[in-house]
Amino acid sequence: MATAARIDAPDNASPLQSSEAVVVRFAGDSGDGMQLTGGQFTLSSALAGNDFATFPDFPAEIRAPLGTLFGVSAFQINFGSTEIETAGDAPDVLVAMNPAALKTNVKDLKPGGLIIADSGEFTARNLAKAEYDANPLEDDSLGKWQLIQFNISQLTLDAVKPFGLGNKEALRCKNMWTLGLSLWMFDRDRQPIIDWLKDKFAKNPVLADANIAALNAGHAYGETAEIGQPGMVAIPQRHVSAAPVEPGLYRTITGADAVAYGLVAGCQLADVKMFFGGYPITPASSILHALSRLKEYGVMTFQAEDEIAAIASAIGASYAGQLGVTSSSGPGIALKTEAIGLAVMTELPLVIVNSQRGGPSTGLPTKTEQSDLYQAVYGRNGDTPLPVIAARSPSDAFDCAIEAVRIATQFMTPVILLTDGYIANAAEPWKVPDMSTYQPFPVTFLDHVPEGGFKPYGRDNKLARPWVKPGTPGLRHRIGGIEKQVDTGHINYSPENHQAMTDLRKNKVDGVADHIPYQDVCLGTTSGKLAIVGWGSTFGPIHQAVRRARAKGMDVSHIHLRHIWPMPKNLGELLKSYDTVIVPEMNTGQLKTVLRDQYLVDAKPLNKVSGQPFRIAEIEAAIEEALG
Amino acid sequence: MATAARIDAPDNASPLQSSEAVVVRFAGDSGDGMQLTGGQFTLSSALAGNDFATFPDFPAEIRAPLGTLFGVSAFQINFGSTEIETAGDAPDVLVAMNPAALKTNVKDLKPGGLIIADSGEFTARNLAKAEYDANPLEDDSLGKWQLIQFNISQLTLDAVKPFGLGNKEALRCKNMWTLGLSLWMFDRDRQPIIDWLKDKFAKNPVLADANIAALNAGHAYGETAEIGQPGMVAIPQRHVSAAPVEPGLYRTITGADAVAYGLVAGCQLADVKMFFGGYPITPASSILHALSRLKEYGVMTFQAEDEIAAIASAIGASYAGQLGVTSSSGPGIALKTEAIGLAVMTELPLVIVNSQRGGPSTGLPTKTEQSDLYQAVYGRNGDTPLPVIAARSPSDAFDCAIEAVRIATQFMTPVILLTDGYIANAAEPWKVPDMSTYQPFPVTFLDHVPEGGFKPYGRDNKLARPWVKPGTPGLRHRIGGIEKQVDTGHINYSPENHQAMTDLRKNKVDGVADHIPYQDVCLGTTSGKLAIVGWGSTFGPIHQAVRRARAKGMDVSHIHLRHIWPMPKNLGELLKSYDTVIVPEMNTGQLKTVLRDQYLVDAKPLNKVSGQPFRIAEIEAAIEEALG
Amino acid sequence: MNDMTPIKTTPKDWETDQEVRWCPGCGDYAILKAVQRTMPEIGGTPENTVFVSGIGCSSRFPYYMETYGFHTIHGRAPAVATGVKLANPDLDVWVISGDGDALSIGGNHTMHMLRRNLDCQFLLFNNEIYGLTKGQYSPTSREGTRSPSTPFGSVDHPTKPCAFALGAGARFVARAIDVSKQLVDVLKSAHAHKGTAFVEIFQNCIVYNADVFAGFTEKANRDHQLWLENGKPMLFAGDTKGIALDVASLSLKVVDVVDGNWEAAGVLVHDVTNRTVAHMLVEMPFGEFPMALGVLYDDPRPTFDSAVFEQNAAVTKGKLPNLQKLISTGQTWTVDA
Amino acid sequence: MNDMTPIKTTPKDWETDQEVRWCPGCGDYAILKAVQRTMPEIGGTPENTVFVSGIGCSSRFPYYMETYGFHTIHGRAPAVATGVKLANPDLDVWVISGDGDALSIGGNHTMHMLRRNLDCQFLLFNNEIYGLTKGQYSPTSREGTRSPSTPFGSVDHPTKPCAFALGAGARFVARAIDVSKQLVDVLKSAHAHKGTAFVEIFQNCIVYNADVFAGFTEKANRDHQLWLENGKPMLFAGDTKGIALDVASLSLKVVDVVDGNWEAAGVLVHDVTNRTVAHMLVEMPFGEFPMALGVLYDDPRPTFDSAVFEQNAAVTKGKLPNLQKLISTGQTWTVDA
Ligand SMILES: Cc1ncc(C[n+]2csc(CCOP(=O)(O)OP(=O)(O)O)c2C)c(N)n1
Ligand SMILES: Cc1ncc(C[n+]2csc(CCOP(=O)(O)OP(=O)(O)O)c2C)c(N)n1
Ligand code: SF4
Ligand code: SF4
Ligand SMILES: [Mg+2]
Ligand SMILES: [Mg+2]
Repeated sequence: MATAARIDAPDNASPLQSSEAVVVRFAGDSGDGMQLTGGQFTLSSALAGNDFATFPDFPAEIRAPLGTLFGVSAFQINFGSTEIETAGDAPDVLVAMNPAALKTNVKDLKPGGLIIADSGEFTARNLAKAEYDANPLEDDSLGKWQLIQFNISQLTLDAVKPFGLGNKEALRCKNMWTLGLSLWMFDRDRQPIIDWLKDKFAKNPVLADANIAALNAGHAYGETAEIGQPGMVAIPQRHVSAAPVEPGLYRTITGADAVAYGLVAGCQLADVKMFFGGYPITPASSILHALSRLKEYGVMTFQAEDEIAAIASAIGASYAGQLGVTSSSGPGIALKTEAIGLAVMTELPLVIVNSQRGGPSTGLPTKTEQSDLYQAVYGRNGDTPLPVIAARSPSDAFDCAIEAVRIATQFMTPVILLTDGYIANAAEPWKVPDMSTYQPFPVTFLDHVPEGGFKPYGRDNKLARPWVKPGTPGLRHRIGGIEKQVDTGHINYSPENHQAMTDLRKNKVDGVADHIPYQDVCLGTTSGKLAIVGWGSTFGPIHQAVRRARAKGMDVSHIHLRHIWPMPKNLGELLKSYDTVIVPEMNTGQLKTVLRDQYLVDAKPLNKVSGQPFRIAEIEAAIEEALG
Repeated sequence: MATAARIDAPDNASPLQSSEAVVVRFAGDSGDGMQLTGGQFTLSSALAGNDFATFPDFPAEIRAPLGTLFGVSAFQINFGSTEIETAGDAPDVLVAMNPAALKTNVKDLKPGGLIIADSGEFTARNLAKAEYDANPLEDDSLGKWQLIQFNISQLTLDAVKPFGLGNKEALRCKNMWTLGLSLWMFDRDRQPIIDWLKDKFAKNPVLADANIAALNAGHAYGETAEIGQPGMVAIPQRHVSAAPVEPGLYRTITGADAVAYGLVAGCQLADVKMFFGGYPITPASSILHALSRLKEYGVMTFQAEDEIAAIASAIGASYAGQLGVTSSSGPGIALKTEAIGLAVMTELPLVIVNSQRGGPSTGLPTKTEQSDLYQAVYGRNGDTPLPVIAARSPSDAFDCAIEAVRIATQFMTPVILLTDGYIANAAEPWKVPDMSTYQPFPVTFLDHVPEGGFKPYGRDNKLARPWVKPGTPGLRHRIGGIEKQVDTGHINYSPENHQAMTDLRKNKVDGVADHIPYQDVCLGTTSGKLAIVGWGSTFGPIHQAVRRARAKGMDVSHIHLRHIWPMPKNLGELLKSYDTVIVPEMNTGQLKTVLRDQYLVDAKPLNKVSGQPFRIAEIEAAIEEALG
Repeated sequence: MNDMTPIKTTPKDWETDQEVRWCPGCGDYAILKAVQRTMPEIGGTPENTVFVSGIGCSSRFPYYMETYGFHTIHGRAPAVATGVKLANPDLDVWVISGDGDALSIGGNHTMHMLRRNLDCQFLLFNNEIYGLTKGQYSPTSREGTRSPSTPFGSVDHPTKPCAFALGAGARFVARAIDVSKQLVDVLKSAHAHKGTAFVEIFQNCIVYNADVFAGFTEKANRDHQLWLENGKPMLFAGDTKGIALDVASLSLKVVDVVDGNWEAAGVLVHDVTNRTVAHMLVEMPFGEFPMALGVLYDDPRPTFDSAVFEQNAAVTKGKLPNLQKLISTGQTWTVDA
Repeated sequence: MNDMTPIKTTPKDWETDQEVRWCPGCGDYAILKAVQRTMPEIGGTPENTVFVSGIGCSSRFPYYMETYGFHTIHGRAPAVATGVKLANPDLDVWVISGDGDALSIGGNHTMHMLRRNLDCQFLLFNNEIYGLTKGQYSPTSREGTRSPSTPFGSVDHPTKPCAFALGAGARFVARAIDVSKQLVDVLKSAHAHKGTAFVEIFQNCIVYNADVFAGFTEKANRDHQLWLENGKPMLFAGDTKGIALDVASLSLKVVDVVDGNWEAAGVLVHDVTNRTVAHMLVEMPFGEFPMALGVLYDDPRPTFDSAVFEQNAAVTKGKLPNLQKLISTGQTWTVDA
């Protein structure tokens, strides 16, 4: 009958017994609300005290047709009782809400892993859409995994019948049924989710009750199945104990929010208002969205007609005395490069955030990549140096944004902050920092003629020129993109002056290195056989891989760069102290170029350009090959 | 009296006795027609069989006010009886038509060099404009040079009186008077200039006669002064004998014309029509100008609304079956980078010419620089490789343009061709090539369904995809900037496919190295103590410096790159065969980065970023320092 | 449009094997069908037809047309199309763009294509929103539009696409609705026009901007549609209302038409070549006025491509290319052996 | 414009010590003088005034004004000015641009500044040529313009700057001549208008496009100037001719005015708020018609900056920023020691 469940298990033990961390992937149609399910499961993991990392993976299409392969939306969470830095390689559990979800995700599942499938969706029509000739739930094609299937759709309909919803609406509660079951499987408290549902559907209590009913039904199913009802099969249950994390207030945060908050924090520490000029582009738009709600923090957001106008308006705002900020992804940054040159020439503070996506050209807008490092460091006409920093994780993006604001305002220079699609979208737990512990770096606008006279292109000890607000009496001046005369800032075409200004611009940016911390080794020793040098969102997989390798006794260390340009002053020496240096990047070897140029170290690239983050195993393999 | 002349000479001998090459600089107000004078003097040098190189240096302003320092226009020529590769370092002779011209140029003059000044222009007003407190012709501030002064203005007026021109028009003949004198000084034939004047002023014979009279008067002045007329002082005369150059037909050519002709030649060899989409920008505009006159060569030029439209239209034309070409300078290229990514993704042939100017931003539009190499090699979002080649001289630009067309059409890829302001504007003698000696490389448009079916992203043995003209039956297909599926070219977001396509794009461009010549050593030995590695317009000064150093017995060789990306396959080995490698660049060290990254050779930068070409002496000094 | 010997095709011949990937219920589907129905009627040949688009949901269009197609980059379709047409004038070029693609980032190229009057059809899918990037407001969004980037409502005045087009020098301006049966006829008129035919199509983005056009597209609101026809009186609401001119203020007004006697009511007769009226029609504030639909303005003048080719022909007439000669001219001299 | 307590300045106070570097005889000099004469009359204060320009000969302007100034990059001045004004609304912002800067590469930004109606003065120096790059034709160059890039004459239809501005939604459109004495008055009206005041100034490029405007600027041709004044009849040629409306064709026509009796001739009275007439005036073909000069259209509506600040005020009312609280919200939980 409709609610019959079957379990086909290989001999090997349940996947949930083993390790102290578990990886679960929820996969379904874009309409099935998998991101929501994942998000709530994440919250409950957090409340259970687990450490975790997540990876949402949604389709490029806004709303792909129902049941299609390209319409599958997935959310993966890795949670455990130890430190977690990645969303995990292969899932232990795959929840597949339809054939397409199974087809596109099952190949990633660990051997012996658990599949939970909604048999109700495995109709001829859906199987065809998923390009299955036969029903995989019926044949033994899933033999090497554990399969638990039951008609979640039907069970959900039964559960919510009392509320008299339409069929479509009723089925929308499927994801809560699934969540309920998942909560049971991992011995989680339902209450927070119930509160959240009540709050979410405050305007529509019936929907709230229906969803809660589905949630409870899913949970109950686990329980009753356990005590062995006819036609029901026990579902493995597992408690993952809390991870030993620092006490304090935590929250989940995505990179996009972290950047937005970090920029606000930076502007408060710098005591300037923020002007954000943006133009929507995936995956950068969410920063614009987040900031547009923060007007009371002195943030003005302007959606410009294009990326060029976005950065141009930000430059105008910086000239007018606010911190101009702009944000985009690769193709949009490309359009901004001419204007970035103007900001370098006029020496105005500016923060440019690039949420990298898969390239080249339009590329893979919803996938993640690190292939804009060349563009950030080298991608301008002329000798046009500027500082570049990169965030390693969603929470790290907060401090990186503050750092970008600090450098931009202290050195009167545009700064590029690199994040990527993974960081922007992924959520991770974040110990909310105590803002009072941050050192302010207030800007001082020049508001009077200093003795010796006013020099628009005069310099302080950091080689920064003065920042003057138009409207200030006595300090009227004109700036522009033509070469400036030393001190006066007047137009000047003389060879000596151009050489002098070129050197000044270079020395100013090089000098940033005197005001950033030395490069540390985040795991391992300051010398040895092998160093894995990374930047950006490869942090998680590298860190885990190095930890595992070290656990096996291998001499390998992990170095992760925040400051891509200029680089920390000790980096050259540090790298030379290892026999081998491997640089894993989600590009064809871009940081590698900078390192080899700067230090002549034989940095070996480890490249992956598939739009997917590295797997821990891929880096482990490289370590073993290098040391074995 | 008005035509009195005075000569103040230091004891050292006349500058014109010495070397087998002479450097003359004509300097005057932008209105004085110095570029014309220089051009005609160049022609006569050519006809005299001298080898030569020239360097025009005009003000940034369209028409700066009369007599101002920034309004000075200069033209330098280096001609001799031996091979000449640069316009020369310090002039032997400076012709100064007014105080401003003297002020801005005299400091470059060789000690003991000859100044010829038009005393008639050294009025209080002009002296003030040139910021002279005293008349330098009167005090001894010019002591360390030879000074010959006379009232050229007056002498010209006298000479052209018979033709009853207005004073302004009459004075316009000054430059011809000066040219006449110069022709006498170097024992040159006047006839070709006379013919040229007749031709130039065919519509206005009076002007022709007046100018010819001025020319003759200048020449006569030299003669009569020599045989010692009262109040006239002998002017040194000097015959520079012909240089041993290959026999054949020669012409002067600027880099801009050479690029235009080379593109036309390339398209003929490829048997395709050319579509040129451009937007004016100094110093690139002249290529647009030259091509716009060549419609009968199957060239269509389109002045677009901006640089983005210019390249976009060129890409459209390439899709439609013509070779799309676009051209700009740094700031304009910056705007094109997003579209260049589209050309890489759609694998369409495209030639992008960058006539580099002083940067960053608007920078120094009329000055020369090499600071867009980073932009060319690395300046795009995503992993977006494309071939880059660089011309070393005006005449070399012809062959480089052909090479760019060859690579673009044979490999279905955008190609960047780098020239610079110096190459674009400078004129040098060019032995007109025999086009029948060039190997054609005709493109074949796919016009039928090949067996195995039509694959828009199928590959030939060079990994190039087929080029199909819209309008061809049976081969309809759609392309775009989203990642393409291997072979089919359909949209595809899968990780495996993105990795495969990324590798394909990289391998295709790397593969170009199999179809370019090995790197040669243009002067010196294939191994040794020191190699000077250059690219672009630094060729001349490097070559001369290396020649001089070798003449002094030093172990130094000159390697000059045409192929910046990919690099010749033997380059790494070649560079490693020298103890020291120095890379002189008119930037802060950009090729240096590529060499160090690619080959881990300790390439030492020698940088000059002043908007001026290297002096031979600067490179000689670096050689001596490295070897001494 | 261009002149080809028409061949017989069916709408099916214009469909590709590619899965259409718009949201279920998106107005783009209806437009796709309408275009595929139009092509046979204009006697188009698939291999001589090119669809060029920018980036946006709408710009996915070319993948679904069994013709040549180029899905370019955001905002640049008009420029790419210019190159395509100049390089290969026999092609029938259609440009597909969205309100963001054509009027935000691409405004400059749209303007210059219209100014030059390149011979092509320009279809603007106006859904008053950025669909593909998940719903930010666009330059055509009404004031107060709440969107992810304007949580408190947009404050800038929207642009009027057809007014912009006229200001840019457009010689053909038309309007239609994604699902309206008249769309095919409008597209045929656009194709019949030599020069850039600017067609604004009101397209329903069911996900991010559902029903913004309901005010005149809903069955109940059909009376707010003014379908213009050349030579016909400007009547709407079942011919019970018409558009007349207030001569004093030189502006339009709505008048009641009593038992069909529109002359009496002073209703204007639509003249597609009257630019002044066109200006007034495209600027009619909706609500107080109906929405003007159909061909609003159609007054051809020489196209850019024809001018280019005429000049090329004239200039090159009798000139034979001789590269060897070309490079041998200028300041030349001979060095003998 | 903006509201500041006017202070007394003289034109001299607005001159910088920088050497002016335009060609001798360039029309830019006259415009510079006119602007410097205007500033005292509008009671501007140098330190509260900002001149923002793009790239071109005209865009050198800011260097010569003793105010704050920003010589930006080609075509982007309107966007930079938007940032300046939004960041510091007390500033009186003037944008200086050329026909290439504003209408070729910068067309999109010009359009959106006009659409949003940013409060500033936008001065378009129209010399119908690219001056700084040595004379290539521009989007305003007449058909057949021979230039280095069009040796056989340009073939594309020129854009009409004021028509473009109206299409983009401009609420103030005026025209003047570099050397005309009326320029100061036009600039004062522009400054008095709240919102983007679009002023097209015919500027003579003596080097690359000398005398293109001679047809109406030369002494002998003054009769071809139609200076418009609000509420005054549209008379020209010493009041012997006027502009009237042909109601049938809804177009303008030139009529003779016999001994000053312009009513009889049906001469129109200029109403700066009449958009329809504005459309017709900016599109009048010169030759058959005179050149319409002065304030063609002036009908203010809310500015972008005012709307932005009103919304900011409304939205932030009573909200106190609390960063610690902000970052502590969302999905939170506490881990106890
Ligand atoms: C250079 C660049 N900037 C921004 C984007 C992101 N983007 C893609 S489509 C789009 C706007 C889509 O709106 P519209 O043109 O109206 O098309 P629709 O999706 O509504 O059909 C934007 C901003 C991009 N792809 N490229
Ligand atoms: C990005 C970029 N493209 C092109 C140029 C070259 N450029 C400078 S000014 C100009 C046009 C000048 O014409 P206009 O705007 O009419 O100003 P005018 O010189 O006539 O006053 C051009 C094409 C540039 N500086 N930057
Ligand atoms: S987002 Fe809107 S426009 Fe885009 S496909 Fe979906 S419904 Fe259509
Ligand atoms: S080129 Fe023309 S516009 Fe430029 S300064 Fe000279 S005269 Fe004026
Ligand atoms: Mg849209
Ligand atoms: Mg101009």
